[in-house]
Amino acid sequence: MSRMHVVPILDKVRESHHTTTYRFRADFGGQAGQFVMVWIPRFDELPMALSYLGPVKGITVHAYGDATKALASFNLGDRIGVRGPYGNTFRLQGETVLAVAGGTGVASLIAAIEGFAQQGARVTTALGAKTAEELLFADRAGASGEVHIATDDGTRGFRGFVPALAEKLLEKHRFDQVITCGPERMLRGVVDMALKRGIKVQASLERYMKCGIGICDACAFDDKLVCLDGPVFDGEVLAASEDFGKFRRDKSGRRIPI
Amino acid sequence: MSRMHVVPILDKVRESHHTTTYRFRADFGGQAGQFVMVWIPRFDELPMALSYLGPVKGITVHAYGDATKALASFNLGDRIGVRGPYGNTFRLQGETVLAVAGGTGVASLIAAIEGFAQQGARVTTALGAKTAEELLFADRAGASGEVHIATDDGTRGFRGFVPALAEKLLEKHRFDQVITCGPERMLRGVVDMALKRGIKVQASLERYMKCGIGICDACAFDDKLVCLDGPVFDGEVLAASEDFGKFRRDKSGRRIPI
Amino acid sequence: MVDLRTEVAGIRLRNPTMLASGILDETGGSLLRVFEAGAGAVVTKSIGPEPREGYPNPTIVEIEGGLLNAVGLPNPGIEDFGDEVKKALAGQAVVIGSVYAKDAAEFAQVAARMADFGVAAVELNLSCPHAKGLGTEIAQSEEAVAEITRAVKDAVDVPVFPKLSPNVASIAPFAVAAEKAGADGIVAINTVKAMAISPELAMPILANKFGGLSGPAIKPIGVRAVYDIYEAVDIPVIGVGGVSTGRDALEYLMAGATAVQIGTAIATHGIGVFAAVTKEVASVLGEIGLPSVKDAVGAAHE
Amino acid sequence: MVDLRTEVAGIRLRNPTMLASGILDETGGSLLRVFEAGAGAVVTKSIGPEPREGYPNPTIVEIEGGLLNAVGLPNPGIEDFGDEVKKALAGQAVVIGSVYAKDAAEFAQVAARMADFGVAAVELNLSCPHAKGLGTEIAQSEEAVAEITRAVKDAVDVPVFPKLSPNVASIAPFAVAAEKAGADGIVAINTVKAMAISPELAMPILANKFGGLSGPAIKPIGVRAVYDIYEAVDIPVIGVGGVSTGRDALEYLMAGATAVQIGTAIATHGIGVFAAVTKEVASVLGEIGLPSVKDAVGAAHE
Ligand SMILES: Cc1cc2nc3c(=O)[nH]c(=O)nc-3n(C[C@H](O)[C@H](O)[C@H](O)COP(=O)(O)OP(=O)(O)OC[C@H]3O[C@@H](n4cnc5c(N)ncnc54)[C@H](O)[C@@H]3O)c2cc1C
Ligand SMILES: Cc1cc2nc3c(=O)[nH]c(=O)nc-3n(C[C@H](O)[C@H](O)[C@H](O)COP(=O)(O)OP(=O)(O)OC[C@H]3O[C@@H](n4cnc5c(N)ncnc54)[C@H](O)[C@@H]3O)c2cc1C
Ligand SMILES: Cc1cc2nc3c(=O)[nH]c(=O)nc-3n(C[C@H](O)[C@H](O)[C@H](O)COP(=O)(O)O)c2cc1C
Ligand SMILES: Cc1cc2nc3c(=O)[nH]c(=O)nc-3n(C[C@H](O)[C@H](O)[C@H](O)COP(=O)(O)O)c2cc1C
Ligand code: FES
Ligand code: FES
Repeated sequence: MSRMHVVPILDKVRESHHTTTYRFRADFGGQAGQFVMVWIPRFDELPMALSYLGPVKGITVHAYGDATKALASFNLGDRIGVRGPYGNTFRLQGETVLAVAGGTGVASLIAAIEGFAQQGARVTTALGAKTAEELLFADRAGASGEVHIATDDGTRGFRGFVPALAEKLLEKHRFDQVITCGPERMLRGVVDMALKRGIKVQASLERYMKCGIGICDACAFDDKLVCLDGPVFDGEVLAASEDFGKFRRDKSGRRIPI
Repeated sequence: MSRMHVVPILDKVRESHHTTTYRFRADFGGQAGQFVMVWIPRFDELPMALSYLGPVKGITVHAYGDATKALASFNLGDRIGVRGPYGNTFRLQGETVLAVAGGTGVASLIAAIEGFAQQGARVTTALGAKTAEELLFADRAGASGEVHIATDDGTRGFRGFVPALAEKLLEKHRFDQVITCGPERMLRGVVDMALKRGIKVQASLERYMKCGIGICDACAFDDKLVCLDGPVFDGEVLAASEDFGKFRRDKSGRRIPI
Repeated sequence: MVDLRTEVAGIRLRNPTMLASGILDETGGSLLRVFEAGAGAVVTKSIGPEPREGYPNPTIVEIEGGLLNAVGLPNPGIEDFGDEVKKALAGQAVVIGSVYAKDAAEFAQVAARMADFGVAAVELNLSCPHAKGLGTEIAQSEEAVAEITRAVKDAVDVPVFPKLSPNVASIAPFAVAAEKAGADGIVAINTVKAMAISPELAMPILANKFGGLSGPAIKPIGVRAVYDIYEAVDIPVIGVGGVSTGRDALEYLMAGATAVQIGTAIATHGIGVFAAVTKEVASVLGEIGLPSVKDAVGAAHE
Repeated sequence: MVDLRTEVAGIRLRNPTMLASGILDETGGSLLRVFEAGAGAVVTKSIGPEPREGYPNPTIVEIEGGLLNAVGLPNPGIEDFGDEVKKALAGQAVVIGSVYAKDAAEFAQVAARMADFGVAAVELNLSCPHAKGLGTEIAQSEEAVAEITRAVKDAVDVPVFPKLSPNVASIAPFAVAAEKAGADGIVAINTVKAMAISPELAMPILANKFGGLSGPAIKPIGVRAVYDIYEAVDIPVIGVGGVSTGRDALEYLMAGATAVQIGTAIATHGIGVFAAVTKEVASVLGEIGLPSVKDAVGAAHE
């Protein structure tokens, strides 16, 4: 069991107007692709990817709804709860890797990008955001390999969605592994284009979670659990899925179209 | 915490008309001087010295009251509960050791006798019983050193009590360590004669016990606990004791003269 | 070979383990997966008349010896749940449908719909703190337990298993009340009222403040409840609370349970726990010379 | 420097830890030893009118998450116990005398003798299953709790602390009944009804079959009880159940306890647990910027 660690925020870095990285010290492990459940006291407890591993861990959070907006007002020294690490990890197998990240999805990918680079793989990152100001971790990705940028509004790099950029890269270069995280429809596109070319692909999914430890069934996905069997799934599994990109579960457990 | 191990009796050896050794397998440790709490189902749970250490442990029990008599009717394969090991151990420090054992007291000493011998000390055992038939572990003690025997009725060896025999041995030979176990009045005598000669002495006490783990206070002895701080006490501690050889606690906790 | 089969109110089980209500049982996929992993039967999440989101997070706290939860009965509502049950039944799972409601009439309605889906039995979750009966929790009023049991018995043809709360002075009278009202079996126990506080934040961790304790911590409480109930009633008892090994299961069986349910242990042992428990039950029974699970039931009574 | 002192009904404690009744407290030597090891106060074994041998062994089972016990109130009887209390008091220990009896009149007698010995307060063990009041365990009848509290209050001049059982549907009303009857503080909780069975022997391990669960397993149950009681009464609450670390103690303090008692943790941590708990309480309070134990009391309430 992983008990709740209530820890002060040691560092807070504004990454864009709506996204912030929070750093904290926690004496549990954590590998590329894993997440923690983050308790924002008085608001909610939410799954967040570990965007920094090691003893001073980090999460990178889009202030989206009530709880994540409340978190944005937390100051250094204020305490949050974290428990984990949970979920499976990216398998770091491959020599030439394409990472395709949309929005805060890069928070789930960045540790894998760095992990691949550290073990000598050539990593190319296709990084997408709505607009230039919202691009995350371009520097960290750049320190691990080549970075190509896409923005919806064309304020930086390729104008358009990141899957389109990824497709261009796949056409031009040889890759033996694709990793991706972002909105589920985007993942669908990336998984399809990789499988079509016979390239291995791993995608990290985000689903509504309650327990994070494989008991509440809130994150059910086909007959799998995103918190336990995922969040990283192989492209083949996703391609065969009835739910991927089509259905999600709401808080009551109802299966509804995405 | 040491959970109750319910184990079949693997071996049963009649040592005398009233004393039997029971062997059983239990995957907990156990050192010279330590005891286990033995659950005799439907009867009682009692403290018993480990007369055999190692994976196939043993206890050597005098069929004295209801529970120990009931145990005598247990057959091979019948199950008893054991938990432990509890208590402190004999410190195996000394080159020339005199072990003074009265009655079933040798069950508490025999592992220490063997332990001393194994590490190269010269061990002399003064072994006492009411009568020759009741002598226990003379062979095992003999395999570890010299054995001198005392019987109250003179059916074997010295006629008289074992402390008197011990005194003779102390007069004749040099010892740097005495260990002893038996009735508390006997212990009193042995402790006194050793201390008088400036020889270190360790005595193992037997007091009424309930928990065996230092919480119920049943085995209170001065401000110590026989189950936790003992059962092995240094002679100096015993010599300074208000209770040693004088007072015991009954099952209700009343302090009564021995 | 030890005979592992057991039978609860006519429902035949290949082994005495069941999935407990509320754990990996809100979707057909998970129900089936747990059954295929070795559970003798699977009990669904407690389903109510309408969809319910449950409490906000944190809803679960991992603590020493188990879990504290206040999920607050999230469920898709009985209408949407038919598809999930059907999916599990299509895979040959033995499914017991757990239901909750606010009063006897509503219990009867929801249970009747659940029975329509083809479940082998219905389990009544009487520990719902939202559903007030007679001014207190339903589970704390013998009359409410009896009334609800009777209403559901009248509404369905499958066996009915009221599930009792341990948060009472004495549990056996509740089992007796349920038996008199026609219950076909008793499930015991639900979680124990509890709370966890974060010292650093000086506040309860659960958003709901209070929650229910489950896991190894409550095993001795559940075993005692089952022992007491077994002495008081003639219908079968299904034991639940802190089972994570075959020896735990045997404590319940010997206390009088005909089958055991497993919930929290899935968090620590994964869904392989059903096969592992069954295996250890067989091995201990073999060792002590009992030929079948049925021989173990109630063996700890004189 | 965090101020560790606390005060319960006028009794000043150097720190908020106390020895719980029934653990290493049947003899003056042990009481004193525990006090000297760092307890703020020591509560005696529950003493009755006559000597009692208690139940036969096994009386204690070591289980996952704590202990199960059915010692059956062995005690030397109130007359012989004076010497033990005197020995502890002579060593400057702060001693609270726990008593049990079969009815209100006998409680008053035993408590009066205990007070004569010079204890700082008397604690009433109402969870005695032998002492039947109004047809049930005393601890399960609000009237019995009130009646006994009142009788003892009339008989002694020191503060009176009834100790409540968790084996009830709702504990707060019992605290309210005790407060109305004049109690100066509430102690909660006693052990939780439980049982352990040996699968190999197919029988309960305790000679008494049933016992009480203590230790980490019951901590969340005790914290919740204290939280509820704190909201219901104005007298101080003393929390007990599963405390073995400073963070455990803080859960109780923040739930509303003015002090905590420690029993079972002695089996796992030794009597050094009192100093260790106190040290961790100070360090966590320092870390979160609370200047004193008193500031922590009840901090988890809004
Ligand atoms: C494995 C995993 C890793 C994630 N990593 C990150 C990350 O690194 N950075 C980041 O910004 N976001 C991440 N998320 C998503 C993040 O958890 C949600 O966006 C966040 O919970 C929204 O909370 P809110 O209060 O702002 O929004 P709300 O207003 O509460 O909800 C907005 C939407 O967020 C989603 N959501 C709400 N609660 C949860 C929940 N308990 N679990 C999952 N989704 C929820 C729902 O889709 C909801 O419609 C991750 C999610 C998962 C499952
Ligand atoms: C640390 C220790 C090690 C021991 N080792 C051995 C041993 O190796 N072999 C052996 O034969 N005996 C040993 N004993 C003594 C043994 O425990 C008692 O003699 C035995 O419990 C008597 O039980 P009974 O049912 O036969 O007698 P009962 O009729 O119950 O009592 C007879 C006497 O035995 C003593 N006794 C009873 N119950 C207990 C108890 N729970 N704890 C301690 N004493 C008790 C009392 O003095 C009592 O008056 C040891 C005792 C202790 C404390
Ligand atoms: C997360 C969680 C959710 C639960 N939900 C329900 C429920 O919906 N209905 C119900 O009757 N019991 C529910 N329970 C109680 C369990 O079915 C079971 O009675 C309890 O957890 C004890 O068993 P365990 O220790 O094996 O988990 C839930 C328990 C947990 C931990
Ligand atoms: C061996 C043992 C004996 C006990 N005896 C008593 C007792 O005599 N009187 C009493 O009020 N409580 C008694 N208790 C209960 C404790 O005082 C305490 O309420 C309970 O053990 C929970 O605290 P803990 O988890 O710190 O042990 C006893 C507990 C144990 C384990
Ligand atoms: S979040 Fe609970 S099972 Fe995945
Ligand atoms: S036997 Fe219980 S304290 Fe020693």
